[in-house]
Amino acid sequence: MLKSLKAPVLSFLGFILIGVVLEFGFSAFIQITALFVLVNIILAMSLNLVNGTTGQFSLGHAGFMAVGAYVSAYSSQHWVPLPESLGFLNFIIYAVLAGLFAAFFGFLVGQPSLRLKGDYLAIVTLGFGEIIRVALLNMDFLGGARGIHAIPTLPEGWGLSRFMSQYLFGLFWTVTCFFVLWRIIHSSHGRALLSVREDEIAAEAMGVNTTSMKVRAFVIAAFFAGVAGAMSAHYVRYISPSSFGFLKSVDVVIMVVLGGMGSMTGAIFAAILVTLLPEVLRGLQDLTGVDLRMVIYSLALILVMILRPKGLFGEMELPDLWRRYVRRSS
Amino acid sequence: MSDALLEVSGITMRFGGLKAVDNLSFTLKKGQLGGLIGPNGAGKTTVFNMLTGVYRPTHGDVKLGGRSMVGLRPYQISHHGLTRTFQNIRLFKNLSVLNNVLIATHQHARTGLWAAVARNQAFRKEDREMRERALDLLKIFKLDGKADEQAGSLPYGQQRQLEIVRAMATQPKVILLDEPAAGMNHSETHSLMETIARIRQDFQLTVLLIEHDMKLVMGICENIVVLDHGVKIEEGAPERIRSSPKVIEAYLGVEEE
Amino acid sequence: MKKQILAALLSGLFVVGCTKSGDEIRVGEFGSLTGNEATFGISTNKGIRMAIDEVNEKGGIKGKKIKLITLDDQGKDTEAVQVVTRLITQEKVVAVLGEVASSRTKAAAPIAQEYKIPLITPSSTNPEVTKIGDHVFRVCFIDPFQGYVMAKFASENLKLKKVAILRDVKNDYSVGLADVFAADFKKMGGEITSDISYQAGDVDFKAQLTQIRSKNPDAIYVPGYYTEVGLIAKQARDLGIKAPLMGGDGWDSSKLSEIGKDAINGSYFSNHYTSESTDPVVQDFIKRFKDKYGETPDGLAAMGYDAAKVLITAMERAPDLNPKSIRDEIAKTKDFVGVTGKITLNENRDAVKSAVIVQVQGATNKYVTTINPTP
Amino acid sequence: MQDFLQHVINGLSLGSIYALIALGYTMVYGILQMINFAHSDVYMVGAFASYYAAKWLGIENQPGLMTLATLLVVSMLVCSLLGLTIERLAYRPLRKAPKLNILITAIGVSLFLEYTGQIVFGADPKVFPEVVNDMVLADFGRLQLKSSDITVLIVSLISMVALQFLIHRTKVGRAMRAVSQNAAVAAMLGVNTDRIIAFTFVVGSSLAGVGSVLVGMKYPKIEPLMGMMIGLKAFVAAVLGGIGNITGAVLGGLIMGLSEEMVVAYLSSTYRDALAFGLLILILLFRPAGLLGRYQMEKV
Repeated sequence: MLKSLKAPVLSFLGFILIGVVLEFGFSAFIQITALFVLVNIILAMSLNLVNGTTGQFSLGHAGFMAVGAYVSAYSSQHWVPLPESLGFLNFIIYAVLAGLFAAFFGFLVGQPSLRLKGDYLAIVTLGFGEIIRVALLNMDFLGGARGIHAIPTLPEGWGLSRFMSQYLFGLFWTVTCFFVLWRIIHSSHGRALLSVREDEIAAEAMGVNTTSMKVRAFVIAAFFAGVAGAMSAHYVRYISPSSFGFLKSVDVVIMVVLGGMGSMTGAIFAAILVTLLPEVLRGLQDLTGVDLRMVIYSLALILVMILRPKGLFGEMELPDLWRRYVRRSS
Repeated sequence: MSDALLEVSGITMRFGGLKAVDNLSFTLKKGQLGGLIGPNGAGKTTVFNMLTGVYRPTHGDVKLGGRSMVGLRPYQISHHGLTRTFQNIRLFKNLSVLNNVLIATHQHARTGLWAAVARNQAFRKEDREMRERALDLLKIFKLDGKADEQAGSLPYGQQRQLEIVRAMATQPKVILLDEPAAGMNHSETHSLMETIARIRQDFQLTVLLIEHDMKLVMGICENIVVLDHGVKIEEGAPERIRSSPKVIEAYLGVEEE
Repeated sequence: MKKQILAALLSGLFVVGCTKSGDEIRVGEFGSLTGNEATFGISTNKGIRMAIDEVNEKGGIKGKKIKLITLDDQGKDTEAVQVVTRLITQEKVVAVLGEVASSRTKAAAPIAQEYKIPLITPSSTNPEVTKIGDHVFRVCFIDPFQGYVMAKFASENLKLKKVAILRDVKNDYSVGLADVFAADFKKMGGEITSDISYQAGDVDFKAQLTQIRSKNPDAIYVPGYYTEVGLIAKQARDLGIKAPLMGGDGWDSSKLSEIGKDAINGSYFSNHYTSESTDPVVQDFIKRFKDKYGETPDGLAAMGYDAAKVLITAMERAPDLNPKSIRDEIAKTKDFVGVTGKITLNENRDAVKSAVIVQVQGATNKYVTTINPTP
Repeated sequence: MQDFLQHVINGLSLGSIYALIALGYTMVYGILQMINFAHSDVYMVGAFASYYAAKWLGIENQPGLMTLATLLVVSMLVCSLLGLTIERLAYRPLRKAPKLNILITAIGVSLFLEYTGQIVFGADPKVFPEVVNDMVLADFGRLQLKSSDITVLIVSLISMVALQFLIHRTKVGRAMRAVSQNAAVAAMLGVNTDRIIAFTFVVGSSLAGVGSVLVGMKYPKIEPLMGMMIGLKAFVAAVLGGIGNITGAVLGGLIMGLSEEMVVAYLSSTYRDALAFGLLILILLFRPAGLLGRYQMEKV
């Protein structure tokens, strides 16, 4: 058991360096953006499991994120399981709770995916996302349209500043999500998911229970989307139904498609790019005085789809790219 | 009846008004090599689809080893040991040859999702075994050299063979081959006949074959069922089929009086 | 490890530094200069800029000129959070002015509170805004008072018995006002015939209005923003509803009569100020505003001006210009003579002020009466 | 009872606008099997085109049939041009690309139009000119029959009848139907598929142009993001009726308009958007091809 924990722990420690660099080198505005990068990486990796690996096109990922965000926000305001000193672990519990709730909704949304394909499934998942948003809009105990304010954030403690504890919390989940998904995809279960994408009828004939595979993909992806929702709730400390609308789902789909369908490292790279692009362009906004961010973002999207339909990484992961492009040239 | 492995009794498939298959019955004994022939559009592939659960027969029953398969999902039927190849090849084109076979062995994987995430002993052992078994199967058709190539990039003949290997990887009792020799030249068909004989013997497999190549069918099938417009018009050993007037008429049509 | 390469790329991208010059006082402002409620942000900005330009012309404060940094939150809550974080942590402002809409102020105020930077909202009337922390102030009245004002006007001045409510569920401001109005109007013996909701951004209200019409109320209280109220008025008249509409300071925009046309005529709304007041301070402000911008100031411009003036006078009184002492001075604001009336900040940092009731007559809003806060 | 009739009128009028826009979605999907997400923003541009045209021609407050006709023509022209350009630049290069890439491109075009619109037209709401002098045609007690509602119904009816005539009675219509059945075979039989596809975009976009003038008339507040929600609902209506099926789109649109009106009237207005999608999910679960669509069994 221990041998298998080596890689995740090592990469977790490795990335703490980035946190330290951010802590001392940069302003809070850049730190918040870095936290959002972690949130989007988890969203992109988890959606990649559904859209990329299993070939089921979901346009409702923000719905699961919303469920996670609300569950974590509400529970953190009303229930403190562990004493103050272990405050950090409280948030892990809230995030797991958020993930489980979102996973349940993933199970629900998974059902229609058994009968519908392609565009129809995309529209139904979009519908689910919107229904979750409107349901939240009508729940007054969750603040209705006005959302929840002053959501508690990660406590300082053990010599860590607020940002560091937020960063570690996010990093913990990013590394966990990465290794869980990476190992599932590179196992027999992962191959079964790929077979559903390739040819459902052949997969079923070869003994793959395609329905349970699809539902499983939705449930796992929804769990991590819920966790990402919980993270963003505690980072922004204010959530409202409108921040989890249809456009948020589109953002995540764009990360998956831009990165390359089925490529996890592609999704990570695209998630970083898509999160940073608007912030980098914000500088441009001061020059031109006009907010060109979204115009450039949507134009870039169209051009990538036409020039590089396979996405930046295609179906390959970073190591394959490394072998193919870097080694050959050296 | 007792040693009949596959019993098909009175299965009918109705699409709206059209009866694609009408009240078909036949049996297949353990280890036997059966043939299912008939002119184009006779309903042969529809029969295969009914046996494997893709279509649910409008009525009639299909028993495998005494258990009824009607109403079960294709993957459940595959777990019971009945597998197939497809008339137009349905390989997982973008995946590697090895992965195509490994997917078929997934149903026998014991280790669960958590084992995969934890990468524990049991998971690594089973993963190794699955790969070895898959490579052994590939060796039969000498495809093990191309294990890492994309299935879609193989030449046509080898893609056909890979589909058979993939079907065998589900550790079936009965294997349904849907026109395996389609598009093959003479020597390829000959080596296919040898391979089918060998896998029947090595793996005690029962085989049901849809084929247009009469030389192949008459050569290796022990019992042949002839379908025409969804109705069984003849059944029996190859000699009986070769001489039966009804079969000739169905294939060659009746001379103008 | 591949993950490390990516993360290194992430931090490498960030070589952003900003220069800090010592000889100016950096004041931040955030508002919706684009998006649905763009006119709110633009009017408030004009009021604030005027106040700051005037003080800079007179040599600024303690020999330093004020540099106003205005960022647009596009009318989105999450954007407001990002923008205020940038103002405080990157632009290093000593005080923040803003936001008209209560929901966006509530989203951004915790950040100002956390970094101990004083924030003055010119016109967020939702009571919870100032509860966020001791660094959050407002120079306008709060919804409990504004709701009470319209309830009092409806029952005592207009002698109405049956009023329907049509509230915008998407905004704290509207929900807050509607609740208070319903409670106060019932206390004054009135009856709420129906309480139906819509969402900011909707365009079709015929279904709700048809339901309201079935109870034929004497008036309809619509405490929403001008963007929807114009359409609601038009569709109400389409359905033959003659009853006048009533609302709050969210109506205060030239676009209201543009969209509503004559359907909105005769309707009343409560506001911070009216350009017809004969008070010389108000008339002088209007003249200077017209000279500078060529248009008469609306309530939000006046509130923006007053908010900036309260900040400026506090900075003049403060011993030094760091946020802590500015905050303490703002808290001591007492009987400040503003364009929108005398401003005194009570212990929960709200302003205790009177409100005016105006009636829409085409493009102008006729002054009807003033309602003072109960002592 | 009069209230119920009033709701029916409101619902039909709202529904016919959904139908007009849904027709655009259904025609493009029928021909290219793609969801043209940008369709709702073509509709938005149509509204702004009429707004600026009215200002420029100085017919801003001269309501009447002439104004209605001019604005309709202007809007249809601008929308058709825009539809053509989008098809030519964004969709044609992707003719062979996987479905998902086309969908993302369509979303990209939609976002591009929305955000450029915010910069070019300005984000604050604008007031649509008066198109038809809005007087009460008939007045049964509380039941108000407004000229604007009637105009919407009449204009939509004319457009749908014209479309039906075009599709089923003309050579171009036959070619369009052929291409939607099987583009490859149609091409072999001498149909210039690219031109027919472009023509479909023209027809679809001009219907959206009609829709935008009607909406501008009924709800005179226009802003760059106005297409988003109405676009989603019109698409749901198209899927409801059976995507690709012309009459289905009209039926879906009317059902959507009526049910939305009834829900807001008798349930609560905040469930308005959820209804649209709830209806869609129910329909798709029980009739995966929509009400009038035909369900193609996947051949094994």
